[in-house]
Amino acid sequence: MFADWPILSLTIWLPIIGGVLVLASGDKSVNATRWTALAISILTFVASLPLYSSFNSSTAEMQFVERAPWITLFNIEYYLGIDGISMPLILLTTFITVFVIIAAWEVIQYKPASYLAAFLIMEGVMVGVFSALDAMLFYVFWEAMLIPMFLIIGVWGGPNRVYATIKFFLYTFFGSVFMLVALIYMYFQSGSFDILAFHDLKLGLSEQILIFIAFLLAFAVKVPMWPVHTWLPDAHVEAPTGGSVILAAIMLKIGGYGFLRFSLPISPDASHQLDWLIISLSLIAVVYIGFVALVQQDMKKLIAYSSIAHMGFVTLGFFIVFTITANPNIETGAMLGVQGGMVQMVSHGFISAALFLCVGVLYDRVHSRDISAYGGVVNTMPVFAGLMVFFAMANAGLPGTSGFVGEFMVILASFRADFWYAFLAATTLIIGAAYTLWMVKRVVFGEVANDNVAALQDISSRELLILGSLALAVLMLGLWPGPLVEVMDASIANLLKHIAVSKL
Amino acid sequence: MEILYLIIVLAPLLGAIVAGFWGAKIGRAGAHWVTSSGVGISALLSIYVLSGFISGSRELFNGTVYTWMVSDGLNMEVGFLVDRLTAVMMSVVTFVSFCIHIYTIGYMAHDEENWPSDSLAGHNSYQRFFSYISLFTFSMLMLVMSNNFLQLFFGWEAVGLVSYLLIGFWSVRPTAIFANLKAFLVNRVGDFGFVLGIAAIALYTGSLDYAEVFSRIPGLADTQIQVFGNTSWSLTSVIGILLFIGAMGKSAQVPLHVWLPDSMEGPTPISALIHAATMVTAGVFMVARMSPIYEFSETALSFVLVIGATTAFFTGLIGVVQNDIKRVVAYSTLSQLGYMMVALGVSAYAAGIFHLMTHAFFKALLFLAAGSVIIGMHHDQDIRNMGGVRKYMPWTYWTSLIGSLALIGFPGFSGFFSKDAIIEAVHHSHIAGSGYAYAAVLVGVFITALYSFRMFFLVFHGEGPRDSHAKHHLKESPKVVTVPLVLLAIPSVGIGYLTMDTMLFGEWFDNVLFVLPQHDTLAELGEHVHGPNSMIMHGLMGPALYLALAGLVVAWVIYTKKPGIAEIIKTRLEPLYRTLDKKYWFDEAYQFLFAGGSRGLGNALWSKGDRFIIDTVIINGSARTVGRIADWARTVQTGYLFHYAIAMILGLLLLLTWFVIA
Amino acid sequence: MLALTDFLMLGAILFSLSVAGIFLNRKNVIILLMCIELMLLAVNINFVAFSHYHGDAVGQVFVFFILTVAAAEAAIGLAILVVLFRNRRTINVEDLDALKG
Amino acid sequence: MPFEMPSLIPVLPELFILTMTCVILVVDLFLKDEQRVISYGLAQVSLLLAVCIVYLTSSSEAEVIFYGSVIRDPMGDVLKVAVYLISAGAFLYSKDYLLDRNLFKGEFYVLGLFAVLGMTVMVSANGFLTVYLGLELLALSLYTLVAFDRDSIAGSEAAMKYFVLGALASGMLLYGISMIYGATGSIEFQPVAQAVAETGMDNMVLVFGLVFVVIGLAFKFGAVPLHMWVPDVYHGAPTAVTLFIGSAPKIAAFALAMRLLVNGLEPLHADWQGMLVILAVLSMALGNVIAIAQTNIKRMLAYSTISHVGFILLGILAGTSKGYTAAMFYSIVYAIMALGGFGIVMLLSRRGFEAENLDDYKGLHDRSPWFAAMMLLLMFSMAGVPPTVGFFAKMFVLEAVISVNLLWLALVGVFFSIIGVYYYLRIVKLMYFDKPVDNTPLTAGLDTRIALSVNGLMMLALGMFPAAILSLCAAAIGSA
Amino acid sequence: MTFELFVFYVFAAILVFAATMVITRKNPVHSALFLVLAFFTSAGIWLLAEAEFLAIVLVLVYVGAVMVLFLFVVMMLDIDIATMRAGFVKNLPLAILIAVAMLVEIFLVVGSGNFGLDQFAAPSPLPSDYNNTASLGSVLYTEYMYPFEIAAVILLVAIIAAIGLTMRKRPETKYQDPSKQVRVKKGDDRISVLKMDAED
Repeated sequence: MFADWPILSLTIWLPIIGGVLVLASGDKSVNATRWTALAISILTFVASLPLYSSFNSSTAEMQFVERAPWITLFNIEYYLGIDGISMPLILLTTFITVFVIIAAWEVIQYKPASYLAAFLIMEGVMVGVFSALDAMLFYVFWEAMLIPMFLIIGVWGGPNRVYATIKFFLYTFFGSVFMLVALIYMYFQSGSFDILAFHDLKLGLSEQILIFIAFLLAFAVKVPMWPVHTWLPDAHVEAPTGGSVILAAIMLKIGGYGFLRFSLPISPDASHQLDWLIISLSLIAVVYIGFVALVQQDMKKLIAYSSIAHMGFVTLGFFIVFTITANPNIETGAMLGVQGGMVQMVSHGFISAALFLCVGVLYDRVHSRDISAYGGVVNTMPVFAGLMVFFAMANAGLPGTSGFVGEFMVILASFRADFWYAFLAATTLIIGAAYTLWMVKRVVFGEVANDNVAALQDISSRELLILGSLALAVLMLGLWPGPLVEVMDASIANLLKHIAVSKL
Repeated sequence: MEILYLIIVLAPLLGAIVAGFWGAKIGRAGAHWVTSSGVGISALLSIYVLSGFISGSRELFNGTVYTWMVSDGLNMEVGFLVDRLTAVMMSVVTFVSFCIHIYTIGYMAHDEENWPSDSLAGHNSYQRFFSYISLFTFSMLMLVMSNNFLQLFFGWEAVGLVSYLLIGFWSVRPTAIFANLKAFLVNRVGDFGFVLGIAAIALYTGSLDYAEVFSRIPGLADTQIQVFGNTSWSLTSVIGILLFIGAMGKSAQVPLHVWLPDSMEGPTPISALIHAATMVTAGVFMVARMSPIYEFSETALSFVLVIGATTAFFTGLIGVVQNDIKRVVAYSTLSQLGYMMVALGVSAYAAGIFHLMTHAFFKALLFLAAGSVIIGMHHDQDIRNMGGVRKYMPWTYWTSLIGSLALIGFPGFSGFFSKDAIIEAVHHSHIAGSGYAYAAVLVGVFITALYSFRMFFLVFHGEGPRDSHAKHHLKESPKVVTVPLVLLAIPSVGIGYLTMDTMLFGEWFDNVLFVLPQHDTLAELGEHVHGPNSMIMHGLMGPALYLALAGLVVAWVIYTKKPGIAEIIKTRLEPLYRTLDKKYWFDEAYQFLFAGGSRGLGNALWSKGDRFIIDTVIINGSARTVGRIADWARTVQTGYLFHYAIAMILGLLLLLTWFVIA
Repeated sequence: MLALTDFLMLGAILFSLSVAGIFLNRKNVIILLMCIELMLLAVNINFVAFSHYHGDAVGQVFVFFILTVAAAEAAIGLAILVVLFRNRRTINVEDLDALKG
Repeated sequence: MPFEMPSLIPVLPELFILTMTCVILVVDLFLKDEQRVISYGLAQVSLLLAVCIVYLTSSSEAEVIFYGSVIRDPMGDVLKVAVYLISAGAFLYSKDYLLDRNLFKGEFYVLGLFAVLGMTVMVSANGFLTVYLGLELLALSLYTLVAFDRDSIAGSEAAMKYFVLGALASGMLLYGISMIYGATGSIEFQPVAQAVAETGMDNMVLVFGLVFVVIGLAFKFGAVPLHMWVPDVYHGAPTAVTLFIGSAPKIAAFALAMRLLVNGLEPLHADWQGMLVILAVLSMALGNVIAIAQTNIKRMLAYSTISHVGFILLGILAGTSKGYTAAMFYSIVYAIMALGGFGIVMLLSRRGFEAENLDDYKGLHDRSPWFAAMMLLLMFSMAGVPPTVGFFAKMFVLEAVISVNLLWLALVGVFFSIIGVYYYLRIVKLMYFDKPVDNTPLTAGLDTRIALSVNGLMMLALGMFPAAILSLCAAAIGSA
Repeated sequence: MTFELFVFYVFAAILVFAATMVITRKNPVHSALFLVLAFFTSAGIWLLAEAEFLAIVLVLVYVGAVMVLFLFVVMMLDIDIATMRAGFVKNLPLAILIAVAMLVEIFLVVGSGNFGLDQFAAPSPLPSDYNNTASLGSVLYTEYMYPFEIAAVILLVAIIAAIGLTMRKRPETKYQDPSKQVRVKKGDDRISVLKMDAED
């Protein structure tokens, strides 16, 4: 019944307009502001639910399409629509934002209205990124995301926030401008900015390679892939908890989404030609970054590096497709990788969000993110410790949690591509567990390390609500990923069918 | 779908959830009641199922509970496969688990003393402990009842998780949290291989379901895959070895055995439950379950055999010099796991499973007895401080004696049948490495007897405890502790005698364990043996029994008769003693190589790679370069009018030259 | 016969001289202004010559306007010069470097 | 020679402004100092009425009058309206500033309106002579305005530099015009274009003249290497004048380029495209890079202007109607952005204090969140970050450049705009992330506040609906 | 060589000489005077090109007004000439280099190849009743009415600018106000006695 409603527009503009209202209401009545923001975020989440409930998972066609002319001279349209690839990510966005708002409840004392507004606006913009089918609209949303994030890190961040946020902005901006050039180039090839039209565009190999590289610059920075990842640890460390959550849970996913929406279908032959590059970078992300994460002294940095390693699985899953399909002995398997990457994105959205929130809980109490400042937290915060161990386990890819599903699928798929891909990818089982659990050991377990830890209060019911909900989500997805996989089936199958056909 | 199986699995889970989340509400009694009754129900039903198989009224069950997901045509499901092997495992697991639940009520009664008084984690630790062991039971059941590789891996990892939680149960103890991290990571190394094995199976058979996979394996027996450049390996060997790496982790085979002795940091009940009776045998179970795969690769079997033999011999040797009562038992466990692997390696799967079962009872018994002693000694675990405990703890003493005799394979005791079957099977095997394995297991028998009775004599005989205070308080443990000891002592004595004929040589495992005729050593053995008494007679003719007795006598001489000899041997064989005392320096080497090495590598990559090359040189460097260029370029704007004019004129000249003249 | 090129070359010489003058005079703004007058003169010679050889009056009209504007320009330039001198007590070009970078 | 008095209707806006300027000049003589606001009001009214007049007298057909001196076409109309409105904005913002510094005099508005007149003359010029005169009218007014604060050392130095370089540039331009006249025998655009088309493109004399013309043009734009006056003049002039110079004349410069290069020398497109490529690349590179090293915001914005000019030139050099539309859109948008940017600079200044140093912007977010937000929008717009209009300006230009297969140029453009982002971000950083050093409350009139708010929000509104201006430009260029 | 040509070369030589002097003299007064010479000679050359009106205007307007203005300003601003020459020699080579380069490039274009007599034949002399002034005047007020008006505005701007910039009532100027002097009273207005503490 909702299929014809402008639900996407609602999901985009409700939080944006709400955010502006919150911003305008100012900090005079802080409580009212908080409740308003919460109400808006919940409403948005509710508004986005029909995207799932009314979603027709048997077709790869775009659904909930809205289309209107925007800039006619350049044939730019306000063109929205979702398929099985973007829909889960939109729900993830609206879901996580609710918790980010709650998490900021008492923690943010400096200009809370602006803070909450920034997140609401960002929510709308991120949904816009996932639902835009016009390349220019996509780009506008894509870049618009940077501004609130820039401010969130810069205004509410830690001591070194300026360096971090400028680095974040310039890095991502650097990546994306080349994508802009590529988009415009394709506009001249196809006559419009319709992304779906780009998919069917015939392009020569060298053109494709250039376009692929331009996209790669944009998406690799966002994902982030080694060696353009160094903005992420800095940004995470300095960002306030909510910023880290959104950054890790959703913004990184936009890079992965971009690969699926742009790189693969638009330049399949170039993707095929250069898949070795992405695969190597992904494996470097898994192994190299894993080792780097091991030695981090700062919890947020550790989780940030772990995010990079986990996103390595996503890109690995996407780009082993070609090796698999090129192997005549193997009939299937390509889909497993892409789906695994998608599941990994969604799952990482929950887990990294939860872990950052956990660090936030500690930080709010002790004001330190150093692992060495903690020890024996379990003695004073047993409930929290339980949740943190759970999320750590999920991060280490324990079966039964969502963290396992994507990794497992990608490892299975990469074995089809090459034994050594799977071999290197599977090392995350060891390294991932090592860095996560080592941190848990030093922070959660042991004797009470100092007076700060001794004075800790266990989590409040508000914090329990947030972490508990996320834990539930992680568990649900881990125990029964079927429904999530199902909605993507048709779209990914269609994508794979599309890229199997050379454009040359 | 048989609701019965669901109940068996879910009853412990329910108990775990209730005790875990509402532990504070239901209190201690509530917690142990709910969990014990959950596991009790499972145990009863499991035995019911087993009896159904024994009576022949129950059929093999293979069904799906729910579809986890379907991707790319690959069905991933949660489902049960219940056959005779499963039924045995279920019964053993739930029975031992039930005993341990009961035992725990006594053992953990004063757990709050183990925690700092202000630690909130200590408040409900009793309930939490019950929750964990119930959860463990659930996980183990999922593992053994699985009908597919995915769920196998689920259970595989879930028991690892619970093991992690339980080893580190006393989370304020630095040694405990070191041990649980180590256990988890070493297990992960195994899982690394295991996952790759599963991936290989999924790739080549297109399925994760046991039945389907096994039906396709014979067709793939000659498949070669290329792993390293041009060297091609047999697919089944690769799969077998990869899966076995998983088993090496879980079942603590050399060189992944290092976690098991350390895991004794956990409370004794879980040492008994997890690290002796059930979880560590998952590897054995898995290899037996995968017999249709292993049978097609002699390479993999040899691998299993050699690893198993090495474990059996070398870890047993370490047990001789250990002084911590639980560690002695732990090394004994390692060694016995090696025996089971040896059995598997020679395709005597039934013998392996049989030893698994008998070992579960007597090793749980030994652990619980050790725990009982520890309670009596007020948590002093050093056997050098004990002695003469026999007088104070008669129940413990007698049950321990039964356990020890079963362990060394004294004729008639359950351990005798299983161990003798293994030794004989190796003797009859022709597979590569069987000679080495035969020597290892034979000498191993001597060593087993030596360390078992060394401990036994040191603890129970001789003078009383050195500490008079301890002596004063030493008394028999309460009923909840001794009753499980007795419960476990019964099968330790009798189960072998009762079941050996069916399980080893009978039809029990037909259609469950797959053995190629040319590998069937047990059948060969079976031709000479008819019934348990015949087996005992047969045993009297073999060297094993005498080696065991020799070990017993030597232990008696050294540790009871002439206590000075031990010191003399120790000084005479200083290098050997040091090697054993340091456990062949495995821990030190791993610490240096892997822990230190990966931290060193991580630091190097981070500070040199990320921070220096990428950040400082490339990112900040380019920013600085632009900044420098900017600072330099702004000096071009000198402020002097004539320079500005020159710039204009030069610009003009440039364009003129470029466009007019050129 | 007098050719158009002769006029133009003369204009070119004047133009180049004025350019050279701007280079040379780093001391006195007034001479800079005079150099600019020279440049305008060069332009005017061009226009007049072209006008003559094209046989129409357009060039001459243009020159007329240039002369007018140049006069206005000179007036304003000198006014600015006076203001500058009042503020700085110098019209040395090398001293005008408060704004740079 | 028969002489017909041409209809004055098409030049009515110019006539009106001229008349009103003279009225203000006279009225101002009789005003006391505290009544100066009347001159100001009259100036604003004239500008707004001029907008109405343009609107009322506009037609969609191009019309050449005054014997070919003037052309009245839709492009001219749009540009004129833009010039009027932006000048009105500039007058509005500068009122308080001038009042604080005893510069609130009638001459300011008279000269300002003469400059506006000069711009509109250029906008609707149809021959080299008209262009030249319009240019000079504008330039002479601006020279004077720069020196308007007579006691300012920096102001007079800037004026001197501006004057000398400006005169030099117009000398060069004239030299070029003389060559084109020599080669074509005409100084009106249509005959020149026709003659150029006939003589062919490889006529050395024409290209020679073209180089000089382009140089003159580049000076007006402030393109590298003829940019040297820009930072010094922006810096030295009173901020009110900087604001004026920095905004509307960019539109006039665009008009100048369109008239000279497109109307007059279109057949030489291949040649001037090459020249503009060099100028554009140099401008984008140098402007963006040097801006990073600046500590004075006026100077920084000056270098930023230079880089924006590079982008405008990109649009023009594409040589397609979409390119011209993009460049026109860009110059109008840029003028609005510059207006807002300098408006904020003036907002922060007060009697005896010029908010020129970047450090003066520290903690603006704490002092006035609203205007910090406006400045934020302006800065992001200048940086070209969506969803602000600055992005679309850049994007349209890039599209135009890519459409003529100059992909590398587009890449150069985006590359330098990445560098450019840094210094705009630095302002935002100062405003938002640093603590204020100076907590003086802002003292701006309501009119300025509203205007600045509108100005800032326009960045966003136009970003969401760029078609509003774009379609006007497209219609004006005739590319729709 | 025709007489015309001879006259042209003579004038041209003087013109170039004068222009060189303008840019090389250290005394701005000399420069200004040489500029006057340059204007005179170019007026002569314009006569050769039959632009009589402009020749006259050049002399009248330029020499008579603009140059006088220049001289006036030079005199008014009391400039120290002695310091004005430093660095001249240092800059000379570069100046010559650039000027020559410029000259060469222009010559390449305006040489006889493009503007020789072959391309542009010398126009036949105008009839004797041709009135240069009248013909200029007739187009100036008709065809060029619009530019003419703008030129007028430019002159107006120049006036406003010159006045606005330079005319000032300087508050610091000391001047006597006779009426004030007359109205002065005895006592406090003439002399005031201050009491001061002795300084130690």
